[in-house]
Amino acid sequence: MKKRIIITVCAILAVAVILGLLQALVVPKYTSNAEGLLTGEYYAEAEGHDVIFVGDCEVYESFIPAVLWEKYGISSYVRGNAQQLTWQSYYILEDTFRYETPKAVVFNVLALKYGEPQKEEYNRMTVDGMKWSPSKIGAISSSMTEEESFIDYVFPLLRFHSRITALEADDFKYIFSSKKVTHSGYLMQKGIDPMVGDAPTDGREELDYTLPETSMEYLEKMRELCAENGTELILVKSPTNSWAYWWHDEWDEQVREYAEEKGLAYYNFIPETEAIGIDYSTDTYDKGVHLNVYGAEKMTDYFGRILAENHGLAELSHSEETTSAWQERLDAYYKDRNS
Amino acid sequence: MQFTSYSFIAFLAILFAAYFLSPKRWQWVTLLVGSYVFYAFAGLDCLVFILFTTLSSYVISRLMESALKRENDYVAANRDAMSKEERKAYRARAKKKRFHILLWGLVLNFGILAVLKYTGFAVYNINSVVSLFGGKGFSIPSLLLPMGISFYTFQTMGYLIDVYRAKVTPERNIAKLALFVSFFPQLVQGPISRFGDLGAQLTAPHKFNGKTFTFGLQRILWGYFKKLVIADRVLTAMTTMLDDPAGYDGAYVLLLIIVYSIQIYADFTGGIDITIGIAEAMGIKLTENFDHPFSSKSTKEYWRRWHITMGSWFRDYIFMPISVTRPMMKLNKAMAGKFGRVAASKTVAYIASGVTWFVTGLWHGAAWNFIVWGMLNCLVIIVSEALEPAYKKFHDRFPKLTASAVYGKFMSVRTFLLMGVIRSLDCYGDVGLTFRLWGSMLTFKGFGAIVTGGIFDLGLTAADWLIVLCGIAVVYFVSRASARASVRERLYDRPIMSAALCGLMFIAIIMLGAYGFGYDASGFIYGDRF
Amino acid sequence: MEKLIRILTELHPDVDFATAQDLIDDGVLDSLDIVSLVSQIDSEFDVTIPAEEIVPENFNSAKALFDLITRLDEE
Amino acid sequence: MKKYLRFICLALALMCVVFCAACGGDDTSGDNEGNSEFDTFYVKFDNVTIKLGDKADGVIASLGEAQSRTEIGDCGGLGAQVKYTYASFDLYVLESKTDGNIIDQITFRDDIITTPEGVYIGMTAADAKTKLGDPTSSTDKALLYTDGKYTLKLTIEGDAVTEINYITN
Repeated sequence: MKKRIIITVCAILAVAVILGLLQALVVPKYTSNAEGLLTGEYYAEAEGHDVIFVGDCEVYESFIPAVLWEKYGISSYVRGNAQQLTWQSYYILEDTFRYETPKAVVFNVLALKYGEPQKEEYNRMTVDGMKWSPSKIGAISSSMTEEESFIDYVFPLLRFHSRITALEADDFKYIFSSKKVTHSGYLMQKGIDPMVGDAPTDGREELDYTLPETSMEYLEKMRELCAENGTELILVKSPTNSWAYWWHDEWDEQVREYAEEKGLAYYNFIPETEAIGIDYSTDTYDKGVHLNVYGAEKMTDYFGRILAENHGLAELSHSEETTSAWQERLDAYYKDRNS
Repeated sequence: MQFTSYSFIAFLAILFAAYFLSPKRWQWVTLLVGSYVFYAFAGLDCLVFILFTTLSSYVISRLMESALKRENDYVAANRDAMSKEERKAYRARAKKKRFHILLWGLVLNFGILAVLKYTGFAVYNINSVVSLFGGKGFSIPSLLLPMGISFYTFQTMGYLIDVYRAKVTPERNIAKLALFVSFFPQLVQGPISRFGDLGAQLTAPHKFNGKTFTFGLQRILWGYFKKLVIADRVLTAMTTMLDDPAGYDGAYVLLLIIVYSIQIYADFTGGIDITIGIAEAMGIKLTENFDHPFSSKSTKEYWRRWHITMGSWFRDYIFMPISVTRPMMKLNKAMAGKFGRVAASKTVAYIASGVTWFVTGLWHGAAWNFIVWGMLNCLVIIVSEALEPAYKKFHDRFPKLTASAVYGKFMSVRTFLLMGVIRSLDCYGDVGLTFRLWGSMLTFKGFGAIVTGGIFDLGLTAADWLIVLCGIAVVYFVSRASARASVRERLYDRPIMSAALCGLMFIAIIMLGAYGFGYDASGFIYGDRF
Repeated sequence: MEKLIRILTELHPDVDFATAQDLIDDGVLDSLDIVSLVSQIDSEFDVTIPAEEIVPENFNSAKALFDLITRLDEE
Repeated sequence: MKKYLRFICLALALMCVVFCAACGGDDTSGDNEGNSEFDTFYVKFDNVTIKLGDKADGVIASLGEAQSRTEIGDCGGLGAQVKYTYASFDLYVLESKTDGNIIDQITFRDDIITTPEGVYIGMTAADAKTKLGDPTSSTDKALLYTDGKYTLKLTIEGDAVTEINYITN
């Protein structure tokens, strides 16, 4: 009888190991769309940042930590994701505070317009990369659409098992490691795809211009979290010029009111596009929706001056290994930029 | 709560633990609580109906029991004072009184089932008749259909009839009866158990036994393999063909018939394997519901191997009683004079089986296609019964041929296809449409299209079809092996091989199963129609 | 008893009912045969076999069937 | 027959009881949020029916050459929003690998195109209400007719309808 128990236990262990291997094999490697790898890359350099950026694709395409360090000596990291919803920003911020306490947090306000989860794929790309913590559990339970179930996050194999019949070479190549795709969270886009025709004068008609309660509620929770940690929360709206992601005046008005009421700084960079020097014939890689690296450098330079002058982030002192770490990151950034 | 949902797996694990940890005397209580928790997941308002059925059956069974006791005491007390005829008359009168009590139970419970399941169907038919004369029909009410009502109602009525026939002593403890009515695994799709077989087992204590528990888990695993790897995967191709019957006619109908036969076999026997496995893990033996149905050589044999418990229920509680009722006997006597004894008795049998098949069809679902399905099955059985002498002559003329294995295989394939054709009434839904499609099937239109790749744009890739084919091969191999001797018994003697195979099976289910996000949690075919 | 055997052989001429012991279990007699048998017994022996008595034990052999008929007659 | 009479009326009584219990138990008719019986979320133009939620490919083919087509990719490369500009209206389509191309929004650009009920830009709000019935909800600047999934939004300035949009919620 004892022999039988031993065999059963060994069999269970063997099955567990095999399933673990299969899980590593079938989980998407996101080599074709790098947005799935952004969250996970933070943990490799999760200390010594003065500023943390959170938000959706506008934030990781508009601000370059390397340039912020080079020009203003500000150490920063961009924890952005494709369509990162406001509650996901909150939980990622909560997760960040478990590693370090930045002096300032910058939140891109476009995501406030989404009141409920949009697509399961976005949830997975944002949340799967997080290390397991109460923050990850919070992120999952607040983002799940109805068809999703919590166990699919605990065991991604249950969600991605059907990819076994659609494996690619990268699934084997990156089975245990993952490709590095960002420069401290900035996803470099070197392409130039100018905006065609005359600039749009208005975005799509929206059903209702009041910002959803859920996103405002989590914005408030972010503000409280920053206040608790003595961190300044700064709201920004990155420049964009497309009818699809149009920042309607009603939204701008509501965020301005909220910022004044809570004493937060709020910068809407759309009207200041000329002042920043952004030219949509050279500084965008997708016809005006997002900035490419050249546009982002102008944007970061402009925003860096604001941070230094208005938010006391000038002449910051850093430890020896932070400075040397940034030296390497700068070299890597320029190597990638000019290649 | 579908069998294929994660929450059911968690529920099962908790129930097993609670069942074996609770003290022997209270084990059946844990089972009862578990069954009602399972049932509550299907909707609290359904509880009302299952409680009503339990309560009414309890009261009626006790009334019949006391009536029978009074009858026996009376006869015993005056045994000598009464002559044989008097005694016979008294027994007949007492039996009629007991029958009345039984009738209350049947009317009450079948009444609920009829109202909930068939009102819509009845109103629909009334509407179509009324609209013939230009009237405006009634609005069809949307009625709540409690989970498993068809199964637990039939099982409980079987119990009541057994009590009436004094074949079973009624259960005194209403909670124990409640467990028999609501034993959760068989709620979704049977098997329909008899109180004589299951009643005592449910309330008897069961010590944890490694062997039966492993056997139970293995059977559950086997059920999930058939359900998730084969049935649910093939379902995608079926729904594509069913969504556009006009587009997929001709040879596609034949393809659908074969695919549906595979799908319903894997889905139904898989579900029953899970049900029987769960019971077996807890030391409870449920009646087998299938016995290699696709090896049957005739329709009659098929219906002794497919959904056995339903067939035996209808035979014992509808077919037999009908054939011994007075009108039937009078009809038999009347016809015996004119057409001879054998012909008369045969007609009685045919009428009785016609009625039984009508009720079977209706029980499967509240729609004409199910009734036509039932009647067609009946027709095939009666025709093959009537042609019996012709078959015998054919067998005598070619003894070598008919005894050969090839002819045996031919008969199995013939029965498989015949049953598949009739069964396709289930999925096409509309009787007229189905007959037209059967007609177009004979033209074999589009056969070329299927073979040259048409089969791959039904929603299943080549890999999917390969997985399904391997699944079928495994099922075929295992069922052939189990025909000789119990596979699990032989595996039990080789623990390493058994553990390896179970591990492999588990991995196959996790990797190749059609479940989770992207696959809609498709309930069991029978589960959908309660 | 001979009358009963005669009825049985009419249904299935190729079976020797005198000696056969498990007509039901071997599937010699199926539900259709049983029903025709019951109705013939009713017309020939004027004994109605109630549904609860239609169980394999009573129909497995001609002798068992005959005992059932006599028992029902006296009761 | 008499003694069976009792059973029949009992059965009838039972049926009514069960009938109400069952009906009350689960109201599956699922009425929509608004009370307006308005439920037509499509537009007919050059006898082409453009319905929200439908597949876009056929409609775009039969509408003929669009004045312009701009495509904005979703970040994360999962799909794209495409805007087809026609003479009288803009057509917004959501393209995704998994769900195909779905018609998402229709925005009127002139008063030639009308809703099936005959409402066009420039009409007075009062006339629009007579044609469409009471709106599901309304603000000082807009009338909304919704079935929970789709919405017809009439933007009102003064008392004239200045914009007409069919939007997917």
